Order: sequence, then C-alpha cells, then structure tokens
Amino acid sequence: MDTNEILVLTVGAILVNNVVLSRILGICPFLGVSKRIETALGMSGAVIFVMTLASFVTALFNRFLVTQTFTINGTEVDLSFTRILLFIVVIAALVQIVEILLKKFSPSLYVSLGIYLPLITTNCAVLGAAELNADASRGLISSTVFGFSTGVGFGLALLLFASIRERLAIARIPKAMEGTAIALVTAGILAMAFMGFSGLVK
Amino acid sequence: MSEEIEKNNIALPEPGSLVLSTSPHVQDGDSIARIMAKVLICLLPAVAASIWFFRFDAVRILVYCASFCIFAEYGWTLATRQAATIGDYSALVTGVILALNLPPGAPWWLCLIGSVFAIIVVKELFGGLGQNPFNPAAAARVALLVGFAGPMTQWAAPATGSLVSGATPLGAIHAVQGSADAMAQLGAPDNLMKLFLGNVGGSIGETSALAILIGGLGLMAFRLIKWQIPLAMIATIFVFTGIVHLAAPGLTPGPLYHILSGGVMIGAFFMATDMVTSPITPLGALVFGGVIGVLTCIIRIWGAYPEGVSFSIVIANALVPLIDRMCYIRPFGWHSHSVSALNIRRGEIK
Amino acid sequence: MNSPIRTWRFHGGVHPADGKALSNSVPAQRAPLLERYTVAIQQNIGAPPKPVVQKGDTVKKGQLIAEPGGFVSAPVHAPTSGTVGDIVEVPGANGGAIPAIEIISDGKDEWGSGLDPIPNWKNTDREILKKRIADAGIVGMGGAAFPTHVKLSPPPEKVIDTLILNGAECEPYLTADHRLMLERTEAVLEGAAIAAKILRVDRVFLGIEENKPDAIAALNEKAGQYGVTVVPLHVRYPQGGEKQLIYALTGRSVATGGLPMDVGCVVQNVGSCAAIRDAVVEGHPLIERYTTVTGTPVANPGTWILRFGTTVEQALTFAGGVKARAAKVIMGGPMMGFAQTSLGVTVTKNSSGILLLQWKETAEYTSNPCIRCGRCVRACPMKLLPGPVSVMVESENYDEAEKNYVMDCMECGVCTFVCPAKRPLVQHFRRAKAEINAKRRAAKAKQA
Amino acid sequence: MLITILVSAGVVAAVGLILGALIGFTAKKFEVQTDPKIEAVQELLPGANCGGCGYAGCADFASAIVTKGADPSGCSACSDAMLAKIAEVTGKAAGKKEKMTAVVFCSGSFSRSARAADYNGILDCRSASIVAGGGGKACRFGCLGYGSCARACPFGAIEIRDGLAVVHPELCRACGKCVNVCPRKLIRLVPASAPIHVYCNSLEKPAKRRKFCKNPCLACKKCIRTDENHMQMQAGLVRVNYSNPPEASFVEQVKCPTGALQVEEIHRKIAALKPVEPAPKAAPAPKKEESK
Repeated sequence: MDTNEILVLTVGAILVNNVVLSRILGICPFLGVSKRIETALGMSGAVIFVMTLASFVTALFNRFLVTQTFTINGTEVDLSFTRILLFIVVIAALVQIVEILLKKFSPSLYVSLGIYLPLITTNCAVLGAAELNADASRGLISSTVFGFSTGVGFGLALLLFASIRERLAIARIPKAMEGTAIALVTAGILAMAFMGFSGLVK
Repeated sequence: MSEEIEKNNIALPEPGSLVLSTSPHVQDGDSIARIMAKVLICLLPAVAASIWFFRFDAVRILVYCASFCIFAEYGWTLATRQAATIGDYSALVTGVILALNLPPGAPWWLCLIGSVFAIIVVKELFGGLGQNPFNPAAAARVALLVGFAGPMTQWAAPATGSLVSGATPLGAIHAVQGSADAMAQLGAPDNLMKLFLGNVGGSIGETSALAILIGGLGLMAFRLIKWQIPLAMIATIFVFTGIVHLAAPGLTPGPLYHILSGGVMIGAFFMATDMVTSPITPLGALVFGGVIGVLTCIIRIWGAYPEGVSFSIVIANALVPLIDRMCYIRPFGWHSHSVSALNIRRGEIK
Repeated sequence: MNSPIRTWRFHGGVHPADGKALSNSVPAQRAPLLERYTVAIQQNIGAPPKPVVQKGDTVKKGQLIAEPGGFVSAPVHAPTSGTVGDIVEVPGANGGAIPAIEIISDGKDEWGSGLDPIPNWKNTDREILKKRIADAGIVGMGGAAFPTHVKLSPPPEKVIDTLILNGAECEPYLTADHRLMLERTEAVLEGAAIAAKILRVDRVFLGIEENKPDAIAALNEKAGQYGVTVVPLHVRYPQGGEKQLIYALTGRSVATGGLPMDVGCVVQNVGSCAAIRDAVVEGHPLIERYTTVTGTPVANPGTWILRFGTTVEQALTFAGGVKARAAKVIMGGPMMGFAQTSLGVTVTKNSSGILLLQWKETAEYTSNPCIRCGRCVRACPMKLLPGPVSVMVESENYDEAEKNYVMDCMECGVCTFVCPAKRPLVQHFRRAKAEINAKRRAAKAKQA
Repeated sequence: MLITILVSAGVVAAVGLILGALIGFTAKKFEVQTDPKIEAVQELLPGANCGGCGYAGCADFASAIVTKGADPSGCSACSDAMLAKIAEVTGKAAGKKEKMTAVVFCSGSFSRSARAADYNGILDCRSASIVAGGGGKACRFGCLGYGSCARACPFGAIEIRDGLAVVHPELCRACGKCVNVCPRKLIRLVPASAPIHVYCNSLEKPAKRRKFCKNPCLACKKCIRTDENHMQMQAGLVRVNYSNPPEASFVEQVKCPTGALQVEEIHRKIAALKPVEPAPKAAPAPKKEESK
C-alpha cells in the first residue's frame, strides 16, 4: 500500500470512475437530494461516512467469511455466492445502528443527516463500493480508502449537480421537462464531460 | 383651461394613450441580436481561415451546421408554439462555433446530430437562451467525441500544406510521448509558427491561432467577453505545461505548443467566454478560466483523449453556480474605511 | 477641465445621450399668473403637513396654508394671494390621488408671508436661521424632497466637516439647476454660505458636471467670496447620486444603509441653497422653483419658474404644447422620473422637470431572460449584481435578493439602461424592496 | 451439495440473526421517544403545504396539533371527514367550521373598464402596483388582471378572464393566500353559502366610477332599501351581509341599476364573455411579454 496506489485509487474513484457519473450508481439520492446545496452537502457527508464504514466492515466479512473455504464432513463449502446477500444484510444493519446511535448521541446531526440515512440503506452505491472492493480482492486498508474516495466522488457529483439544479430551479424550463427530466439530461451531459478523464488511471 | 387650449390651438399629449412603465425611460439601444451579430463578425477571421486551409470541406461543414442549428431552433419554437427566436442569431452563432470545432472529414449526419444536440438538448430543453448551464457548442463537441470517435477524427491535411507530424498537433504528442528529443522537436520555432498561422491538421476552425486571436481581440474591443477568462485560461495552461515540461521533458512539449495547438484558442475566446455559461463577476471569471486551464492540461497530458478543452469547458460550466457563490462582489460602501478616514480628519479639525 | 481638488471615480455609470441642448441655452421664464392653483399638501418625505386654512379664507402670497405634521415635515405656503377653495384630490406623481388645497387667485399677487427678511444673517444666531429654513418649507429640491432643516440639524455626535452642493444635474434632458446656477449664481452661493454657517463647516464643495462650462465660469467668478470651491466633475450618470457625489469629491464611501452624515458630509441641492437664501435674506418661503419643460415633442422646450400647484397641462401650455406625438409624460428626468398617465399632476417642490418622450425614444421592456452578459454588473454604481438579483426576484426569492444587497439599490436605472435583453430590472428591485420592507415591518410589529 | 446449501443458508441466517439482535439491542438501549401521533396526523392533512393555517407547512401544523393543541379546523383545505379522523387520532373533539370561499370584488374586466395608459412592464399585479398608476386600468381600486392571485393559489381555483380574476368556488379551499397577495386588497373570504355578491371595491367619487367601469357599484343603496337585513354598508362600500346572506333571487328583486350586485355564477359567465388565454399556470415568474 504505497502512496502511488492510494493516488491511483482516489483519483480513479473520484474522477475517472466516478460512482455516479461513470458507474451510474446511487442515482436515487443523486436526484432526490440535489435540490439545494445545503442538503446535498449533508447527504454527501452521510454517504462518505457510511461508505467508508461499510467498505471496511464488508471487507472484514469478505476476508474472514466469504472468501474462506470451510471443510465440513469432508465436503468443501464455498460461500462466495452468498456475498451479495451478506453485504446487503450487513449494510442495512449498519445503517440502522448508526441511525439509532446518532439519534441518541447527536440529535442535531441526526436532524441534518437523519432523513438521508434511511435512504442510504437502499443506496446501491454503498453496495456497489463493497462489491467492487470484493471483485478487486482489495485488502482492508485499500477497501476503506476506496470506500472513502467513492464517497467523495459521490459528494463531488452531488455538489456540482445541486449547484446546477439551484440555477435550474429559477430557469424557464419547459413544463414537460421540469424536475427529474431536466435533471437527468443535466446528469447525462455532466457524465459525458467526465468521460474526458478516462485514461488518467491506466 | 381646456377651452383656452383649443382656442390657442395648443396640442397636448392625450391621456389614455400614454405609456406607463418604471424608470428609466431610455435605453442604450443594444440588444441580444446586436450582440450576437457582433460575435458573428468576430468569428469571421476564424471562418475565413478555415475556408482558406480546408477549402470546400470547411464551407460544407459551416453551411451544414449553421443551417441545421437554425432549423433545429426554428423547429423547436414551432413545435412548442413559442415566438420564433432565430431572429436573435444565437442559433447561428452556435452553429458556426460548432462547425469550427468539427474535423474536415465530418459527414453531414455528424453535423446534423451535433447541431440538434447543441440546440435542442443543451439549450432548448433547459428553457432556451440564457437558461442553459452548459455551452451548447462545447457540449455538442463532447457528445460527438464520446459517441462518434471515428468520424470525429477524420483529420485531413490542410489544402495549403503538410502536417506537423501525426494527424493533429495533439495527436503528435501522444505519438511521441516518452522521448524528450521528439518533444523538443515539436516545440521548435518553425513548428510553432505553423501552429500560429494554422497550417496544421485539426478541426476546421481551431487550427489558426492568429485568426482566432484577431477575432478575440475584436470581442474584447466590443466588450462582449470578460477578458479575465481567456487570460486566466491561457496563463494557467502556460504555467502548468511549462512546469510539467521542465520537470519531465519527455512527457509533453513546451507551453507555447500547447497554447497554439488544438482548441485552446477558440475555446478560450469563443466557447469559455459564452456569457450565459460563465461566471458573472470578474473574480469568478478568473477562477473559471483557471479551472478550465488546469483541467485541459490534466486531460491532455495524462488522459486518454488528446484534447481536453471541450471537456474542461463543460465541467467548468457545471462549476459556474458554485463559483458565482464564492466569488461575489461587495457592494459600494461595504468596507467602512470611510469611517476610519473620518476619524483621521477629526484629528485635523481640532 | 482642471479640478481644484483631488476627485475620485465611482464604479460603473453610463453616458446616456443627454438631450440638454434642447433647453440649456434658453433663459428661464417666469410663468404667467394662473387663475387657480392646486397645491399638494404633502410635498416632502416624512410626516404629512396639516392644512390650517378653511374654505373661503383669504390668503396672501407666501402665507402658511399647511403646518408641518412633525419634525421631519415641511410647511406649505400659498403660491399667490386669493381665496382658499376646496380640498381636492389631484393625481400624485408617484401614482394614486393626493389631497391638495385649491387657491383661487385674486390677480393681485400680494406678498404676505409673515417672515421678516434677515439681510444681516452673518451675525444672526444659527438656531434662528435654522428655524427660518424650517418655516419657509424648504426641502431637498433634487428629487427626494427631504426637509432641509432636518439635514442641517445633524445629531451632536456626528462631526460634519464638509458641505457638498449638488449641481451635477446628471439626469439627461434636465437643465433647471444649470439655468439656476447661471442666472442666480450669487443666490446659490449665498444660500450655501448660510448653510455652511449653520453647520459650522468651512469646507464647501460645489460638484458640477463639466458639460455646463458657462455655469462653472459664472460660479468660479463669485465662489471665492462665499468660501465655496467649485469642482468640475466628469460627465457620467449618476454623478449626482448622493453617495456617488460624496465619493467623487471626498473619497469617502457611505456605508450600506448609512447616511452622508456618517462620513461627515451634508449634501444640498443647489436649488435648495437658492431657496435658503430667499427665505433668509428676502423672507420669501418656498412657493416656486425652476422646472425644465423639455423633450423632443415639446414645441418650445425651456426652463420655467413654476409655482407649486401648477398642473403639467398648464406647464405644457406655457411651453407651447406639443409638436409631435408624445408617448410618455415624465415627472423628473428620463433615468429616475415617474411616467404619468394624467396631465393633472401638479408641480411640487421636487419637480425638477417635465419631460416628454416620443415612441422611438422610450425604453421598451420585454420579459426576455437574463443572458448574464454582466453589463449591469459593470455599470452598477452601487456594485450590485442586478442581473442575477432580478432573476431571484422573478422567482420571488426575496431572502436571496436581500442577501445580495438589493436594499442598497438606489434605482438609478443604469442597469436597465444597458440591459440588452431589455429587462425591467428597476421594477424588479422596487418590487423586492417593497416586499422586504413589508416583511421587516411585519417582523417589527410581531416583536412589539 | 446439500451441505453447501445448508451451510450457506445457515451462515446467512446466523449473520442476520446476530445483526438483528444487535439492532434490537441498540434500539432498546438507545431508544428516543417520539410521538407516533404526529405522523398519523400529518398523513391525514392534505399535504399541500399552503400555509393557510399559519404554520410553516403541514408537518409543522401536525406537530402543533399534537403537541400544542392547535385546532385542526384551522386547516381550511381539510374536509370534515378528515377532521373527524384527526380528532380520532388526537382524541379531541372535532371543531365545526363553515365552508368559506374567496371572492374577488371587482367586475372590471379589460373590455368592461376604461384604460388609463399602456402599461409596459412586468405582468404581475404586485410589480405593476409599484409603478405610478399601477397597471393600465383607470380605476385605482379594481382588479389589475395580471394574475398574482392565480399564481399564488395552490389549488388552481383562480382564473384570469379578460383581465379579471375570477374564483371558482368549487375549487377554492379558502386558504387565504390570494387575500394576502392582492395588492389592491380586492379579495375576501366569505361564507360559500352566499350566492350573490357586490362586485365592486371602488371608493372613487360615484361619477368617476361610472366613467371608469361598466358595472360599478354607485352606492345608490337601492339594494339596502330593498332589504336592510341582507345588505349593508361596510367602510363606504355596499356589501352583502354575510351573516345573513340573501337568496339568488334577491338580484331579480333589486334590479341593481349597474349590475354590480350579481349572482356568482352569472358573474363568472359575464367575465367569460370575452375569454382570452387560459389562466397562467402557477409558474415561478410572469413570462408573457407585452408589446407596445
């Protein structure tokens, strides 16, 4: 795990393979909470937090449970096909626990993040980050770094998008295109522009 | 009184026919259409250069793009039952700039797709002129580059001479990356002169830095663009590539080569400066230009695409609302230095 | 033109076609006596005055007919001798109908103001002079109509070191102040000297735009005796804006929401100065003023000395009516004046001009979108962001507009003048200011 | 094979169980009390967030109903059935309320009123009222016709017909937004049971009223003389006595000389005599342009 690897991981996750604009994951919160910059920032914080944590925990499961082969009664049991199931369960439980703890210990943070935390339970970007980590057989630290960078990439895209949508909110959009329609067009153009970063990380 | 007026034959304005509006009651007479017409005039040198270097190909692409853009906008206003807006020439400006961004071998359908994308998707869907967050021509070029990489790289030699080496000056960089000598050769003065005049391969309108510079100076003279944007963009590219060139001579040629090649000039003067999609304050314009410059260099030097100007402009367009938020200007009288000045004066009085 | 002191250049500004040549060489004429005047009761900013005459009373010229309704208020005097008629409603220059006292002239035009002349003002107590100015009903004659005696009574904690006379007359077309400074040079300067004595200042600047060389020459000849420094300023609208003028002459910028006295300055219009002199030296209250009746449709454009209560219709008749079709009748100048729908509007203390414009000269507003060209930002003398703020107002986002200092807008009209999309920016800002003021009042009422 | 299935199912079940227990444990251990009633009430409220109740939206009002004991009938958009359900949730008696509706007290459409000027500016009543004179109509008290109220109405109950705002009582929920937004203060909430109204708000001299409008109330008091119990003077204006409104046939009985006293349904039709464009949608800003 040297500096170069971290750089490749972060630049790759933030710009080149941006989780939203390149992998098209986590579109629901991307469209749902990008109407105002303040809420977008709150959501970004929540996603970065949960994604880092979830990447770490799922990497643990991956390392010590999923990729292990157990020999029971002489039969080799490979659990790798249960990976996605386990990850979903783990992430959902994690988010629930975090939510309950937040509500108890930091009500103000809960109020500002609270609405988004349940959303993240079903955020495929979190599961996506965990799956990508497992696919690439990353270690614990790399997985955590990747989860964090993916979260930052999500936050960057969300912030950019929210600032544009604030402007779109007062633009004279044709009636038929208002709301999600124009947001998707914007996201498409933004995604195309982000393709310019392709090749930065070989 | 009124009888007296009739007697003296004094005419007075008729109440009821008067116009009621807020002040001011006079205007300086400039209009959107006149602004766009001036932009078109400033585009003329680049158009002339493109026709000089690429002859019939340039004429063909210019005519295609301009007419497709106008038809697209007219068709849209017709379909949505709005007042026709082609009279403000903005569609024509988009068409000409888009044409200048296409390679000489671009087929007619590429022009059609680019024009329709620029006008309908990037501009009209967002509500038309003044509402679009992205520059139509830059976004259309990006879309064509991403979607039709093959036709978008149908380079041809200019009708007047030969290529530097490789299909385009920027393609040449990628071809010889790793060799410091080759990079130094690219940055040789006679090579730079060719780039400056435009006697190289590339999109029809972007090759001649000279022609674009003339038009750009015209834009500044008409005060149609914020001079901060091209300045910051070109300066950033100069500094960034300069440092990289000095640090790793085999990676990239010198800064002048970068500034004169590819879409930097046309991007800096005609696309980044699009008033709708650039920041409104002078400081914001500087930041905006700087962002484009940095992104362009990153994509050019390390990215898979040889050219990054259009990508950078579209990404920086997306940053404009944020830049506008950060780079506000204080109103007159915001700094209360006047009060402290008075305190000094008070001492003088006594 | 050389300036006797260092001057500063304010941000932005524009150079509209000034149209002053129509009327600036015509000497001011005194309007003939009318049979009937309708004198608006409220001609000042602040508390409305209370009428003190009844229907049928006989009054002399200059007699008090409405007393001030508070400290920030100014009395109104009869424009001629005669009898008091009804209290009638006349259209106000800002819209709506305002009450006015009708005075039927007896044709004798006899003075009877009850104010004694104070020719020896140099040795008179400052309070007496101040009271005289209040009694004479003098208000700021540049446009705002703020009572002058209030301006001349700064609170004791404010140190005033500069009196600024506003002779810039940056509004296109208007030449009333120009003619006044040329024809009543000494009255202006003497009035300034009286105001300077009241304020105890010895630094008196008269800011005047360079396009009035004859007035500058006339003023320079006499200015020395009265301790006034005449400062020619660049021709740039809005050079005569209070904050801009202070900045141009002293380099001090009045803080947002602040007053000139915060930076040690008091600004007086030259017309008010001449009125101060008349009130003190002659004992004449303010009953008439220089008003420019101009515009391309007007048959004989020029400056007239009109008594308050003269209607626009009568004033236009003096000027020979119109020779072309007028699309707009404006009280004031083309940049900040108010468009009128009726010719029954009366001349008041702040009516610096009556301007008629033809179709082709008038601004035409559209609802085009803002194309963010930034011309308004470059031109705004208050360094605001007119274009983006107008978009906020359009979407009724007044909080955001307030954060962007829309309350600092002085409605000079520069942004709207340069807007290529022809957006009615000033109207947006007026709307925003009205809504924000209403919100503030509501919040205040809730607190109380 | 079977073992693989069993083991994996077992592992997933075990992980699920452990995590479930963990959640249960934390939920119990770190529990924070909230009132489920608030959510229940909020679901019953219409969710239009019109603000007519005086609170910052339906969620705010719901919490006020539960915690501060606010009266649910403060929501004018709520049907009686809904109010009863809310009362069930909160356990308080349901308040009765009279169905109200907004009425625009003006009949001066563009074709029926005199014009004073060509207005060139923002097509919005509140913006127009700032300009000297305020809009193009000569009457200083009448409807400006630029549709601020129609844009403010969250229920689309106000339509601009030929420069006159007309309320459709069947859509109006009496939230009062239009009342506050009208710069001329023309709109009032009155009991929806009243079938007729005096469609005039002018305090001008009667002679001028006639000059400015085809259907002004001249304050001749003919209607008041006909039946004092049904009609009355309010601040210089003739108004229906809304605590005792007359029947629709009262109009026939009075024969108002100008037609200012009119049956609501007929008034709407008169306003529709010259229908122009459909009412502006609740767009964020007025966008139509006016040419010279």
